[in-house]
Amino acid sequence: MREITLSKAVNEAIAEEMRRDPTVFVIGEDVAEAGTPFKVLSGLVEEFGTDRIVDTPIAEPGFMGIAVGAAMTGMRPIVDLMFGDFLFLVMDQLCNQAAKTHYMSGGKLSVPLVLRTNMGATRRSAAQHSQSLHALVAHIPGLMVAMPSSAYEAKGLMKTAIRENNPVVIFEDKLMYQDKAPVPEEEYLIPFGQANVKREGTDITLIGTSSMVQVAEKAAEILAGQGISAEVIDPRTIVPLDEATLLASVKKTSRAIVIDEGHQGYGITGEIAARLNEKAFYHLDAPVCRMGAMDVPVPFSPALEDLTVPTPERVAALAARLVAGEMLHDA
Amino acid sequence: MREITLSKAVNEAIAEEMRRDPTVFVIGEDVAEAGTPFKVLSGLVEEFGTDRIVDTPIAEPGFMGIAVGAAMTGMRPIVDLMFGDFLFLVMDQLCNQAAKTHYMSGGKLSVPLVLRTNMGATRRSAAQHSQSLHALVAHIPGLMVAMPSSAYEAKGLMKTAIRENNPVVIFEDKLMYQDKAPVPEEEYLIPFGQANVKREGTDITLIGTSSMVQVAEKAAEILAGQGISAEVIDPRTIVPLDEATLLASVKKTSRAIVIDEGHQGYGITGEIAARLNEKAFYHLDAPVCRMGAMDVPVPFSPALEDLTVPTPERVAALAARLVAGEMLHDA
Amino acid sequence: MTQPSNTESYLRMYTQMVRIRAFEDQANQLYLSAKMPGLTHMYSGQEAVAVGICEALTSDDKITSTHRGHGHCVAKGAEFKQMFCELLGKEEGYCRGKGGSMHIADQSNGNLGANAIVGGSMGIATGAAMSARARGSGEVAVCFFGDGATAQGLMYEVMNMAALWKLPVIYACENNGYSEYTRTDEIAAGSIVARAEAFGIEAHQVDGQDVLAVNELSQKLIARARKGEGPFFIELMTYRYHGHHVGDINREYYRTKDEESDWKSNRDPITNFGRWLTEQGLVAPEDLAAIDADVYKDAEDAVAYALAAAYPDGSEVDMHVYAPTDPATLRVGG
Amino acid sequence: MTQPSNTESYLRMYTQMVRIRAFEDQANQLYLSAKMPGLTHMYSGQEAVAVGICEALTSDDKITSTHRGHGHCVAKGAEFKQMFCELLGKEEGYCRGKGGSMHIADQSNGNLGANAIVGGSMGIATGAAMSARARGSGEVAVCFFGDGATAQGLMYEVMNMAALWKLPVIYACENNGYSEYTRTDEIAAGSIVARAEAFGIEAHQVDGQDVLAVNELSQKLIARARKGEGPFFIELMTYRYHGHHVGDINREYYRTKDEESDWKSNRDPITNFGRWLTEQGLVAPEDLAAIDADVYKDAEDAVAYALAAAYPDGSEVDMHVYAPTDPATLRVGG
Ligand SMILES: Cc1ncc(C[n+]2csc(CCOP(=O)(O)OP(=O)(O)O)c2C)c(N)n1
Ligand SMILES: Cc1ncc(C[n+]2csc(CCOP(=O)(O)OP(=O)(O)O)c2C)c(N)n1
Ligand SMILES: [Mg+2]
Ligand SMILES: [Mg+2]
Repeated sequence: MREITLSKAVNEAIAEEMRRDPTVFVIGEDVAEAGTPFKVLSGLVEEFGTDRIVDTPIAEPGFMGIAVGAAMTGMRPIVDLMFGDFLFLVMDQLCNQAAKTHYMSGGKLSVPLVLRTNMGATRRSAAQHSQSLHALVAHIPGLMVAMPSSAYEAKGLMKTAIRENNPVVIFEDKLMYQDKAPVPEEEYLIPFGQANVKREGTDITLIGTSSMVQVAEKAAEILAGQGISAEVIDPRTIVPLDEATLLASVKKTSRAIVIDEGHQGYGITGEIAARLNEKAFYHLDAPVCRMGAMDVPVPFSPALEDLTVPTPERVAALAARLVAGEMLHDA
Repeated sequence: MREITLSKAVNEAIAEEMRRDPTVFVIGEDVAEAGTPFKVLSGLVEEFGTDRIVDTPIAEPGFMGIAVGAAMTGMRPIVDLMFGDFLFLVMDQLCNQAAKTHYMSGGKLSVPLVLRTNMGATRRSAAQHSQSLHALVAHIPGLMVAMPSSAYEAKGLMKTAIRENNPVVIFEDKLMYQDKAPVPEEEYLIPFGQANVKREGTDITLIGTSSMVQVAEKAAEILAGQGISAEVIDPRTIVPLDEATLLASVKKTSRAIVIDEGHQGYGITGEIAARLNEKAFYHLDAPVCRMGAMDVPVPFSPALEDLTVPTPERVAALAARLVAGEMLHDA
Repeated sequence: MTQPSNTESYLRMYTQMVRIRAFEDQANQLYLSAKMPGLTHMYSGQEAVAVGICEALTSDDKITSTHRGHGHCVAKGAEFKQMFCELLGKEEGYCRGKGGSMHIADQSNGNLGANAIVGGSMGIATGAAMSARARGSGEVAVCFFGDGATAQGLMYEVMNMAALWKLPVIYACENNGYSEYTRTDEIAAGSIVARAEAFGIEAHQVDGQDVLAVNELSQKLIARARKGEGPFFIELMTYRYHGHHVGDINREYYRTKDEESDWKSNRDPITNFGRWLTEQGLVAPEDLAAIDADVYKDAEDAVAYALAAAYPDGSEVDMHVYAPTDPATLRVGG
Repeated sequence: MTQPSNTESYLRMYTQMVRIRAFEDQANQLYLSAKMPGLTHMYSGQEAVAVGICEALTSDDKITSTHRGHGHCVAKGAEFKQMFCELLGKEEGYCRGKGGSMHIADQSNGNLGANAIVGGSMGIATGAAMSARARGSGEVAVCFFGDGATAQGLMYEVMNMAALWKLPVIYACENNGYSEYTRTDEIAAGSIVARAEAFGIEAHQVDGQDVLAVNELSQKLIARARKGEGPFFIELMTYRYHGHHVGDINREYYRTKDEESDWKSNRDPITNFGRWLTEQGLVAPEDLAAIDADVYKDAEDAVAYALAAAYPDGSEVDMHVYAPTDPATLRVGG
C-alpha cells in the first residue's frame, strides 16, 4: 500500500469530503494560499477557491462563532485553529454555544462542525505553543473528541468528523505531520467510539492517545525484550470512549497504564484509570497507573522540555514495576 | 459563636484584606453600587470607593487581562466573575497568561490575583448559568483552586487566596450564599492544601467538594441509620490537593466515593479516584467510586435539572452497595 | 408575495407590539405569583425595535436574540403556547423545556435562539449570514444585542469579517440606556455608531420607540443587505420599563422613578403608534381596543394551557446531548 | 534627570537601532546554522519603532511586547548576553531558558515580556497602566502589537476601559503590512486609527521608519499620558525585512522581492537616520562606522558566550510553577 504523511492524509480527507458535500468549507488563519503554517492544507484553495477555503483575520473567538452560526444554518464548517493553545480563546463559542445548542433547543438545532487543531510538545515552542488541551473539551458534554495516532487514523477520523452531526474537536500531533503510514487509495472511514488494539499481549495493557500510541508501542518492544507481553490500545476517540474494548483488555491482562501527552493532573488519564479501576477492580493485580505530561507549563529550553513528556523508556520502566508487583507494596 | 451567611463571610474577608493591604482591589461587573447581582459585595464601595471597587463594562477577557497586568506590577486584584460559566471567556488570559507568567519568566514575574466566581446548578438558570467548571482550571499548572464548603471556609480560604503570590481561582456555590455557619469574630486563615475531616467514620470515606460536603454529610446521616459509619472529608483546595489526609482515611476505611458537582466525565472525580486507587490499592475492599453531575448540559426544566446532580440519597445508596461488596461483583 | 396595504401592515405591527407587551405582563405575573422557575428579563418598552425590524424580514431570514429575548421571539412569529410552555419548563415548549427563557429558539421561524452570554450570538448571526450567502438563499441575518454587549470584543472581531466579506447581516444594538444596574455612559466610551463606521460599516441611529421609523430604515437596509451591500449597523434608542430582570424591584439607586415614568407616559411605542393610527383616521379607537382585548385573552389562555401542561419525562434528561447521525452517512460512499 | 543634548540622544537612538539589527542578524545566523532551538521572528526593518518609543520612556515605565519582541527588549535596555542565553535555552537567560524568544521578559527594565498569543498582552499593558495610577508611580505603559493583532476583540475591550478610566497607556500598533502570510488590507476593514478614535482615544499615524518622528510624537504623548491625558493610540507604518519567522524563506507568493528591496534600499531606518546625522554635521561617517563595528563585536561576543553557557539543570523543570509565599504572611496578623 502507498505510504503518505499525516499531513497529506488530513488534506485528502478534507478534499474528498469537500468534493462530496458542497456545504463543507474551511475557515481559519492563513489556510488558503499559505495552506496553514504546517502546509497541511496546501493545494485546497486551488481546487475549491477562496469561498470555501476562507482566510480570516486573527480573531479566533470571532471565526469560531461564525462557524457555529454557519453550522446551525445548513453548512459544515471545518474550523482551523492554528495551535491547540488557542483553544482557550474559543472556549466560550465552543463550549457555551456549539456544545450546548442541540440540547438547549430540545434537539431542534444542531451544530455539525469540526474544529481541527493540534497538540504536542518538544518542538521548542514554549508554553503557549506546545499544550495538549484535549482534557478541557472532553469534559464538556455535547462535544466529541478525536485523537488520531497516525496518517491512517487521521484520514479516517477526519472524514467521520466531517460527516458527524455534532461538534467534533480533532487534535493532530504537530510532531507527526511528516510521519508516513500506509493509507489505502480507496475511501474509508473510521467510526467514532471504536478503540483499536494495535498489539496483543497478556501481561499489561498500555493505553495511549495520539503520539503516545507510538510511545506505547515502543515501550511494548522494550518490554518484550524483558519477557513482558504488553497489549497496546489506541482509543482513537476519547469522547465517545470505547470502554468495552479497554475493559476487556484490562480484565485479560490485569494491569494497565494510561499514557497521554496532556498534563497528568486532572487530565484524561485520571478519568480512564478511574473507570477501569471501578469496572475491572476484581480482575486487577495492580492499580491502573497513568503517565501524562508533567504538571508544569512547557519550558522552552530543550534541556527541560524533553523531561516533561512520557517516553518509551519511562513507560516501560513503570510497566515493569507493575508487572513485578512493586506498585502494590507502595500502595 | 455568631453565625453569618457565606455571602457575608466573603464580604468580610475581602474587606479585612483591603484594610490590611492597599494594593488589593476588586474589579468586575456591577461590583460597586450594585454590590454584584448576589449582593455579596454590598457596602464595600462605601468604605473603599470606586477606585478600589471598580465597575467594568461587560468585557470579561478585557478585565481579566487588566488584572493580570496589574498583578504583575505590584497590585493584588480580586477579579469578580459574575457566573462561573463565563470562565470560558477568560481562559486565555487566565491559563495562557496568568498561570504561566511566573514559570515562563524563570520566576522573575508573578501574578498574585484572585478570580472569585461561582458554581452550582438547580437554580433554574439553564445551561449557560449553572455550570461547575473547576475541572478546567484544576488541569492548568500554575493555578490554585479553592472550593469553600461553608461560610467559615469561604472566609478563611478567601483571605489566604488574597495573600497568595499566585493566581487562585475560588468557586463559591451560588446556592449557599444565604447559608449560615459559625464564623469567629477574630481573624483566621485557612491554609491551602489541608483537607478537613468533617466527620470520622470507619466503613467508607466520602470526599466532597463545595456543597457536596453537605451532601456527603447528609448521606453519612442516612448511612448511620443503616449502621454504616462514614467518614466525610472536605479537601478545601483541589490544587494543591491534600493527598495524605485522603489516603490515610481511605487506607483506614478501605472504600471511598468522590462527590463533586462538576460533570463526572473527565472531571475532578476521576483524578482523585485514580490517585487513591493507585496509592491505596492494597488497602481497598472496593474500587474508589465517583459521583459527579450528569454529563449533560444543565437543563432548564425543574423536572430535569434536579436529576443531574448528586443527592444524599443517591450517595448513600452507592455507599451502601460498596460496603455490601456489590461493586465487586460488577467489576 | 403581494405587498400588503399599508394599513394592513400597520395593524400587524400594532398587534405584534401588543402581543409582546401582553406576553411580558403575563410572564411577570407568573414570576410574582411564584409560578415561574428562575428569573426572566422583560422586553416591555422596547417593542418597536423587535417589531419594526422583524416585520421587514421574511420567515426564512434569521435572527439571533438575547437574554431579553421574548420580544424578538414573538416578533419573529412564535406562538404564545409554546413560549409559555418553554418558560415554565414544560415538554411542549419550543425547546421541550430544556432551554427556558434565556435559550428560547424557534428555528421554524428563523429564530436561532436567545443567548445567556452577553454578546454570545454575534458570531452566530454573522455565520448565519455567511451561510446564507454560501447557500445562495438570499436570506439576511439580524443580530439583536444590547448597549452593554458593545463592550464584548467578539463584536469587533465579527464586524471586521462581515465588513471584509460584505455579509448580509444587520447588527441591531438596542440601546436601552442600561446594562444591568449601570448607565450606558459609564461603560461605553466614545460613540457606538462610530465604532461600526471605523470598520467601514454604514451605521445609523434611530428612535427605537417609533415603530414606523424603525421599520422604514430596516426595510431599506435589509433590501440592500440582500443585494450584497451589507453589513449594516443600527443603534436603536429605547428603554426597558421593568428592572434588569423580574426580581430587580428596588432600582432607585441606579435610575429615578421620574425617568421611568417619563418614558412610559411620553414615549410608549404602543400608545404613540395607536394614537397616530387613529389620528390618521386609519383605524378607530374601538378597533385597537378590540385587538388589545383579543391579544390579552390569547395570552391568558396560553398561560392557563402552559400551567396545566406536562413536564418532560425524566428520561429526557440525557436525550439531545448529541444529535443523531444517519449510520449510512458514516459509511463508505455515504 | 538632566536632559541629554540632542546629539547625545540621537547617537543613543542610532546605536540602539544598530544593536537591534546586529542582534537579529546573529539570531538569524544561529537559526541558519541550526544552533537555535525552534523558530524566531526577526524585528529587522522595524527598529525605529521600538527605539523611537522606548527612548521616550524611563526604565520604570512598562512595556508589553510580542512574538516579534527582540527589538522591544533591546530598546528597553536589555543586555545581549542574557538575551542570547534565553534564545538558546540557557540558564543565564533572562528567564533561565524557560521562556525563549517568544516569552523573553526583562522586568528590571520594565519589559513585562514578549507574548506568543497575538494580542495577548493588551490587557496586561492596560492593567500595568491601571496599576501605575493606583500606586501613584507616575509610570506609563506602552503596548506594542502588530496590525494583525487589531483583529483581536481584546483590543477593543481594553481600549474602552482605558478610555473610560483615562489610563496612562499608549497603544502602539506596528503596521508592517502583513500578518504572517496575509496583507493587512485583507484582514483589516475600515481604518485602524478610526477604531481607536471611536472610543474617544486620540490617535495618530506616523512614519515608523523615521526614528525622530516617532520619538518626537512619543515624547509628547507619553508626557501627556503621565499627566492623566491618556490613553493614546499610534499606528506606526513600517516593514519587516525577513519572513514571518526565520524559516519563512519563500515568500513570493504573498509579497514581491521588489517591494522588499524598495523598503530596504529606500526606507531603511538606520541608513536614513545615519545619513541625516552626517548631513546635519552632527557626526562623522567614521563615528557611525565605529559604533556599528563595536555593536557587531558585542553581539558576536555575546553569541559565543551564550553558545558556551550551561543549560539549566534538569531539577529546574518543576521549579517556578508556583511563586513562594512567605509563610508568615499566611498567618493571622501576617
Ligand atoms: C458574558 C456575560 N457577562 C455578563 C452577563 C450578565 N448579564 C446579563 S444581562 C447583562 C446586561 C446586558 O446589558 P445589555 O447588553 O445592555 O442588555 P439589556 O439587559 O439592557 O437588554 C449582564 C451584565 C452575561 N449574561 N454574560
Ligand atoms: C491568538 C493567536 N493567533 C494566531 C497566532 C499565530 N501568529 C503568530 S504571529 C501572527 C501574525 C501576527 O501579525 P501582526 O500582529 O501583524 O504581527 P507581525 O508578525 O506582523 O509583527 C500569527 C497569526 C498566534 N500566535 N496567536
Ligand atoms: Mg442595555
Ligand atoms: Mg504585521
